[in-house]
Amino acid sequence: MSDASWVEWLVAALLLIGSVFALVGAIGLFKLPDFFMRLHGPTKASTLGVGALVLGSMVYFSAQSGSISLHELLITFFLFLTAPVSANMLAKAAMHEKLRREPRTRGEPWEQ
Amino acid sequence: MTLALIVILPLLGSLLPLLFKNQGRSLCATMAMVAPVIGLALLWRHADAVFAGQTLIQSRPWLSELGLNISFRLDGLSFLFALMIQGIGLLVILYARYYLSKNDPMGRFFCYLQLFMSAMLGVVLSENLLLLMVFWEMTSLSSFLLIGYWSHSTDARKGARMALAVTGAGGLALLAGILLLGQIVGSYELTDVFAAGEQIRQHALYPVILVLVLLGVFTKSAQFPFHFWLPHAMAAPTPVSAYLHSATMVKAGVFLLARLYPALAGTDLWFYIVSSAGMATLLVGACTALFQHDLKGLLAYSTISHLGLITLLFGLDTRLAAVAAVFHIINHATFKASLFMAAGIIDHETGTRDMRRINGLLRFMPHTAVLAMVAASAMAGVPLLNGFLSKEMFFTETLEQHMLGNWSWLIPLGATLGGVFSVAYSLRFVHDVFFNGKPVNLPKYPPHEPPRYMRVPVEILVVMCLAVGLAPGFTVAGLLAVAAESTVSNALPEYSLAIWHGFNLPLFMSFAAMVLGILVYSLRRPLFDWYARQRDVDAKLVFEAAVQRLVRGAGQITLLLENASLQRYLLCLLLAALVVTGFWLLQLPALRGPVALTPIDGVTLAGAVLTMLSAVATAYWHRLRLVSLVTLSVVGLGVVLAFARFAAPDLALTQISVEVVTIVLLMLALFFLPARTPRESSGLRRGRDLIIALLCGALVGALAFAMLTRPYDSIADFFLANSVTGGGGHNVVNVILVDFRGFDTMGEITVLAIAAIAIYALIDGLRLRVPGADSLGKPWAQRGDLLMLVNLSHVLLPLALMISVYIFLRGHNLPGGGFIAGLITAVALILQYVASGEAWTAQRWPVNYHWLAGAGVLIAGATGVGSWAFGYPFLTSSFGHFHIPLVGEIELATAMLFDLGVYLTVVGATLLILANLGKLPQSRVVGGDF
Amino acid sequence: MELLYAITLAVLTSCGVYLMLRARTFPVVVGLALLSYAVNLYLFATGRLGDAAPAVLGKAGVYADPLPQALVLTAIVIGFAMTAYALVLALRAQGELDSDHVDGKGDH
Amino acid sequence: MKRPDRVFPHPWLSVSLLIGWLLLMNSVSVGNVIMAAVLATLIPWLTHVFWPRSPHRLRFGRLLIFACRVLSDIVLANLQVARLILGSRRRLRPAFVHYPLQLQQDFSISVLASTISLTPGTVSADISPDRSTLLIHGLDVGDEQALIEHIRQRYEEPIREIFECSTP
Amino acid sequence: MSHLPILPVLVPMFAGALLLVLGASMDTKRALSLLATFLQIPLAAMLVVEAGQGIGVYALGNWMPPFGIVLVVDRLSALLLLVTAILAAAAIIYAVRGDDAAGRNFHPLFQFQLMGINGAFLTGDLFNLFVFFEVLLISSYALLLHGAGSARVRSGLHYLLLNLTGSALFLIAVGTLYGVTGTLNMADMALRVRELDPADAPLVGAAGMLLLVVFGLKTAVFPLYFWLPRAYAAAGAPVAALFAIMTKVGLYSILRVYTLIFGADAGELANMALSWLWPLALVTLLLGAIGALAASTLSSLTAYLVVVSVGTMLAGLAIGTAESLQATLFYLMHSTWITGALFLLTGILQRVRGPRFSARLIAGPQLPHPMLLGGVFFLIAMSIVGMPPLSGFLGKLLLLGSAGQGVTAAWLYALVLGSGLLGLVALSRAGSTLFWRQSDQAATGEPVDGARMGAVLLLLAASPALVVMAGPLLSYLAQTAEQLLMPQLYIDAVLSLQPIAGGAQ
Amino acid sequence: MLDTVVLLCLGIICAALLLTFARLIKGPDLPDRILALDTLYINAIALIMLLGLYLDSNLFFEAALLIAVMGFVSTVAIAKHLLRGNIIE
Ligand code: NA
Ligand code: NA
Repeated sequence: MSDASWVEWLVAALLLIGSVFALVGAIGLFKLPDFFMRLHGPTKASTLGVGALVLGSMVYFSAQSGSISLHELLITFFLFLTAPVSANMLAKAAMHEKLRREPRTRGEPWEQ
Repeated sequence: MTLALIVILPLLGSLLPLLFKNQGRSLCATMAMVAPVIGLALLWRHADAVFAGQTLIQSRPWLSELGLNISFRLDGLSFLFALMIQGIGLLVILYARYYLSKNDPMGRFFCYLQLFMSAMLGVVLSENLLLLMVFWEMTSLSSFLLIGYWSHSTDARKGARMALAVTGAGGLALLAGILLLGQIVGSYELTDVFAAGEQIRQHALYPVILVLVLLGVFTKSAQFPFHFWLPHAMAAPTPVSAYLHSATMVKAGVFLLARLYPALAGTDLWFYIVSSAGMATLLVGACTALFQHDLKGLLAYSTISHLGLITLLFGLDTRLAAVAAVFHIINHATFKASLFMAAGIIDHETGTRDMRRINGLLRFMPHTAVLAMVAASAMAGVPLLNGFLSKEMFFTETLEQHMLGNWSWLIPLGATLGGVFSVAYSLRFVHDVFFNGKPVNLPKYPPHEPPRYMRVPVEILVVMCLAVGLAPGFTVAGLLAVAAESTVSNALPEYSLAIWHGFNLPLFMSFAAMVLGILVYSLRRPLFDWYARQRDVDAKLVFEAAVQRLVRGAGQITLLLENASLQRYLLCLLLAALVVTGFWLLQLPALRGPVALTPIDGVTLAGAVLTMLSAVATAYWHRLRLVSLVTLSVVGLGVVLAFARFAAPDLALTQISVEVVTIVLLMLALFFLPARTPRESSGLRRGRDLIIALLCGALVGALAFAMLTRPYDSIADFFLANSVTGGGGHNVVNVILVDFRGFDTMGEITVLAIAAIAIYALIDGLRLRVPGADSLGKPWAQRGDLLMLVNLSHVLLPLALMISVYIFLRGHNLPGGGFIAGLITAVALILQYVASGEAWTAQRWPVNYHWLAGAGVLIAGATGVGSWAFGYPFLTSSFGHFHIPLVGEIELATAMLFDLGVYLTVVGATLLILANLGKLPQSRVVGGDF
Repeated sequence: MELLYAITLAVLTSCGVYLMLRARTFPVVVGLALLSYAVNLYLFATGRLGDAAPAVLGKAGVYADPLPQALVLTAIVIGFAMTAYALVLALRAQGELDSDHVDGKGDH
Repeated sequence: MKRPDRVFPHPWLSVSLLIGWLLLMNSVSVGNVIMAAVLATLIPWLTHVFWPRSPHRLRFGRLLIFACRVLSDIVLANLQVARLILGSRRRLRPAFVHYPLQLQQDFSISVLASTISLTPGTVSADISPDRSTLLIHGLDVGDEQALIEHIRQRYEEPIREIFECSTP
Repeated sequence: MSHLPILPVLVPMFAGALLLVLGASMDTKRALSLLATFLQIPLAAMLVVEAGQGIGVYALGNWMPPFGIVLVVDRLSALLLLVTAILAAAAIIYAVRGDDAAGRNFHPLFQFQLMGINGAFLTGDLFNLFVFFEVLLISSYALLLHGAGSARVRSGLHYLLLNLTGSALFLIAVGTLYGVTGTLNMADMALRVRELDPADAPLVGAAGMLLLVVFGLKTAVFPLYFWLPRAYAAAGAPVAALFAIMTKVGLYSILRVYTLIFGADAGELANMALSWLWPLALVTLLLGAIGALAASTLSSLTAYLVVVSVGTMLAGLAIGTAESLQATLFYLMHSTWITGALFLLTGILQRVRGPRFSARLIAGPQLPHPMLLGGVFFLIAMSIVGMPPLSGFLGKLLLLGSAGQGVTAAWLYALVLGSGLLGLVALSRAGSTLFWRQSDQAATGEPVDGARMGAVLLLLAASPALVVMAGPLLSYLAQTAEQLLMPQLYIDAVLSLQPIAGGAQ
Repeated sequence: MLDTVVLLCLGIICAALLLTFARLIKGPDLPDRILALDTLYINAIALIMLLGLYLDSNLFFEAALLIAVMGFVSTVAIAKHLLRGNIIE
């Protein structure tokens, strides 16, 4: 891939977007003050990040092999299916454990 | 092989009394006599030859490389002993017929007795020393049974054990000595050993051999200081004592002394050891005998004393002394056997053996009294009886010995002293029992003469004492001559068996012994008082205490080493590994080999750091179990990434799948186990463990580094080259798994299946407390309503199955395969269990996982066997490309069938484990902390 | 890279061994798991670390040594079976002896 | 295992599997289609027991439109969340919101909850046992009522139309 | 072609798997298990005969060594197969009388155990040896715990965790050996070790010694035997009896690896294990005897006698001459069968004496058939402590005879004979307590079961049989030892194997 | 260019990985750690996809897919353990 084609630009962009989103998710996880807030980072940012990465990889291998390679989509599909459920389970666990909440949080979770 | 027959006959004969034990006592006893009678007859057939001075050797090779041949020898010495063993054996059998009570199992008695007889005959008739050893040990064992015959009695059991331990120990020493002897000579045949006598005595190992052999001899013959077992063997029934301690068992020792005399005797060492042991035994036995109140005790110590005398004679190491020794062996056998029998009669009739209670029996049983008195006189060395003759010879020989230089007079002095006590205790036996007033408080009163035939053996023996004493020339001379001749393995010097040798020093010694003996006996009261004041050392107690101490010590050592602590055992294992491996590693010229290092990249570094930190965190937080579980998963993830990084996608797939199943398992286990580990080990212990752990780490690291920096030339190229052409697959790892090394995989799935059924077995009947709250005491959430999870899990199942099929089918050519596919299926099903519970899932998915796992192994195995049909070895694969219209080219390989077996086993085994573990608390709730 | 790999192995092994020397079943099983990671990585490394391609025959020039990979796969599976058994035995011990001490000692 | 009542107990599942397989194989050869058909028949047949109730009628067109909408929301939501995360954490207004559910079927509730988790600054934390309320945690909630209304309009209604149109 | 070499592995494997698949009644399972186990005897006997004619090599999958896995039937392997087969036959006869019902899955586990043991004896591949070790270990963990109970769980946990650690060490050792020599086939490895760069030799040496530690753990050598007494004492009678062969698997592996790979031709690494083994063997011997003396139950006494036998055999192995190896092998046959017999007899006594007295060495009730039980015990004890005319005596004689007259001999004599004496004291104490020190009350336990007794007698009969057959047997063993000391025979046989022509590959 | 981008992305993902790991170590509570673990799994998927691109090999797709599946299952299992203790009821 010596001369940068549009495919290459696309792949590069997708990869960068994906990686950055993954990083943002991690930053969120690292810096947000309470568990429930931290939960947002990975559930969305990281999931999308991987989605973009997968897309980039898909485009790359499709272009390289000359035939469309779609099976990477399964990973994204799978992550989109499971991330909410993981988040749900973890939130339930956190509520059960009565984890500390940021004081300014409005509303109350309920007893598990 | 008539000699072998003589030995074997009693062995076979030992069964007869058992067969006839219910057919009446007389018949039983008669049956016991069959073997010795035939044996005597067989022996008699060779008598002429023996008396002509011939040595009969019958030999058949057996384990010739070992030097162990079935060879027997009949010469004068063995003839004499065989005669005594069978002759006195017959008398003992007759005697025991009347001695044993109705309650005693007679069949067993005669069985043991004949076993013993066979062993004794074997000892005396063996030509091969190893064969002799065989019979030697058999005498120990069979005498153990005989002494312990009255097994309900503690004394009998302990006495038997003591005898076995002491003679057994001696036997082992003897075995060592004989083995060395045989190695020096190059043969175990006595003939060769005799011929090599000079060579043996010159050999550097001669002292070792002599000591080892003498240990065997002395323990068996109850020589000081090993004599202590013999008195306690008196717990045996009296016929046993009469047999073992007059003519046989203890005589085996002196027999061996006589047997090996040509090979071992003739050195100073021999003289010093043998004669001093003999002298000490003679004196200790004689002195102690006087003070025994137990009739049999007196006889026992007297036996010890006489054995000492015989040993001393052999020790004096002159040929005439040897003649005297052989002569005394004969005499002692006759008078001692009769005395034991008499003692047995007295015991039988009075119910006690305590001489302080038995008095004046002459009135009650005059016949027996006369017999006993004659025999006792023989024991004392009274003229006209056989004991006198050999004792005279003994005294003569002590005077001939000048090995001690200026101190040589000590030997005749000691001999005389022994004679004194011998007279004194014989006198006591006679006076104290048959005279000395009236009986005191006898358990059976009044005593009677015994049954007629019980006395017969005693009579025969006493007549022999008399006959030999009166007319030695007519009776015993020939036998003695050939026996002594074969003992010294040489022509004998002139000697005379006459009663009267004129007034000489030996006669004076006899006279002195007689007079002083009477004097000593008359002073018995103060002597007894003196003896009673002595610290009472009961050898049995001492021995038992010693054994107890030994056992306790053994227990302490054992507990010290095996403290049932896994940590200790693991430490041993790890230290062993560290030491032996470190030993070699330190010899590496350089840890780093010649291969250049590959550069590090940032991502790998990050991954490695992550993995290491997680590992450290896992160890650091191990007391918070769930946390350490989370960090452990990170390590697992690091490993997965490492596999991916270093070009092993199959491994990454496998590791990640196994990982999650393991985590599920760990979670299941954590439910029942405490969530936290208490802090138990001291700082010191932790420090020690840390050092060991670091050393182990260093070891593994060093090994890895050393290996990684060295070149190697692997068989792997073959697999890369042949994977497609030979295995029909592009994924070489998979082809190795299902084809090149399919046998490993076969074993591997078997392991998995076994683990599953083993876990199933382990869970069966398991009872566990179901905790109602978590580690912080917070109750678990109410019945979980995991709506999202439940719905998703149902959606995922078909998806996962499809992925399984995908992974399975492509495994041969791309990363994947049956194992990973199986794990995916299993995990998808586990998710159903997690989401919806065991009962719900089991109801909808009633699969017998046992069956599945078994079927998997069967399919894999059957695939392997299938190649037999084509004449190929197990697991030979076959594949082909088939063109199917419309579909195109497809590849089919038997390896895929094999992989199907793998798949099924994995699914079956994994679910068998998890589903059953999951089922656990529902069916076995015992109690919770609600 | 080789040194880094060796150090990683050393750390994993150390942690594993340290945990195995603990007195309770759970840390011991965790230690065993760590140790078997280390061992699997060790076995894996016998094929050397390089920039070879996965041993899936195709266009690549240099392939990784497939044999250690196959061995590790077997080792992983066997390790899994053993860990599972060890865990259940730990449970059995807890049930039978009412203690999770490796020597079955009581807690009190 | 019970036998399913029909050859295709879950036709949509079968179709999904068919497509999924072809996706996995990256090619649409005759062989692959046959294999896909086999799997699309076999797997639902094997797993139907785990799907006790399933939407019998499904509006595929609307589902497609809904999916596209959610996808675009996900992308936008992520930009928003990225801004929130990277910005000052003081400005965040976290809140637990109790969302009154109108959906009735477990499956559609799950779909809604998942959708909410994937979209702007909200995570479905829990569903009440009586299926009446959804507990949502928002990262930055200005007006709870507006959020509830937004979810109702944008997600719950379409989901109801896709999955629950047949039920009252 | 003949598939005989693989049958000792396949028969139990298929039997085990079938037992899982068949939902049959216990009787059917017993019949199948008995059949499969007894089939081992003729198979092993045929292999012994074949091995007498030459080393047989079976290439799995028709892949030639050193690339594929091979099974190698030399005299040693065949002999051990036979020893196992007979032991297993007795154990299974005993087990089907009820012990198998004490827990789940006894029969499949038993079969898989046999599969593992036989595989370990047959394989010519180091990694495959690991796999079979694992097969036999996992089965043994399960069999040890068959019927559970706190003693079994306690010792089973130790046994398991130690062996898991051992397996880790095994893998590191195999890995290192592969990483340096580039092969797994033992014959090929032997060749490559001979040609090793001296700079690499210590690395291979380290790996070799690590293997020794692993095998030492299985063999139960000091200081790695501590797990054994409690584990064997806790196991059920048929399991403990079968376990009598387990230490021999370790011993076999030591014999195999340190004669073939690190034998006399291994250059710098020649005979590297022997100097370590010698002192350890003697200590094992002594401590085993001490433990036997201290034992408070007949089961643990027997277990310590296993340790004694291990020490004895290792001592013979460490001497390393043809004569001492011959002695070792003879002793191996003897001790395996006779300790197996004692374990089974212990089981019978436990049943007869009832749970209150069990195998504890305390005065118990009157026993039924005292002559039979006592007599059998007496004979077994005689044989074990090396009293003539039974096999133990001959074994000891052979071993001592092979030691020469030097310092080696002095140590060996002292310890073998000394431990024999301790064993004698221990067994005479045990025997007199069990059979002589009885109260008046009758036994409360079960009656003596004929079939169980038959199993004991089967093994006991081996002892005199070994003596009677000693002539031909010793010549077989002498040739076995010779074969072991000439590894080139093995190497040539393995590496010259030709594929079955016209293969389907 | 693409190689550079991939390397850059690898660097970014590594940073994400380390941040996530920092949270895992910091906790403070178990759900935090589990969440971090779950995120680590997702980051690992990214890493492996990038690795595939870097090595120009599509052999890593399955590994990424499986990490997704398995990461989910283990997260769910641990979470359920926190909730109910017993993960298979
Ligand atoms: Na008196
Ligand atoms: Na459960």
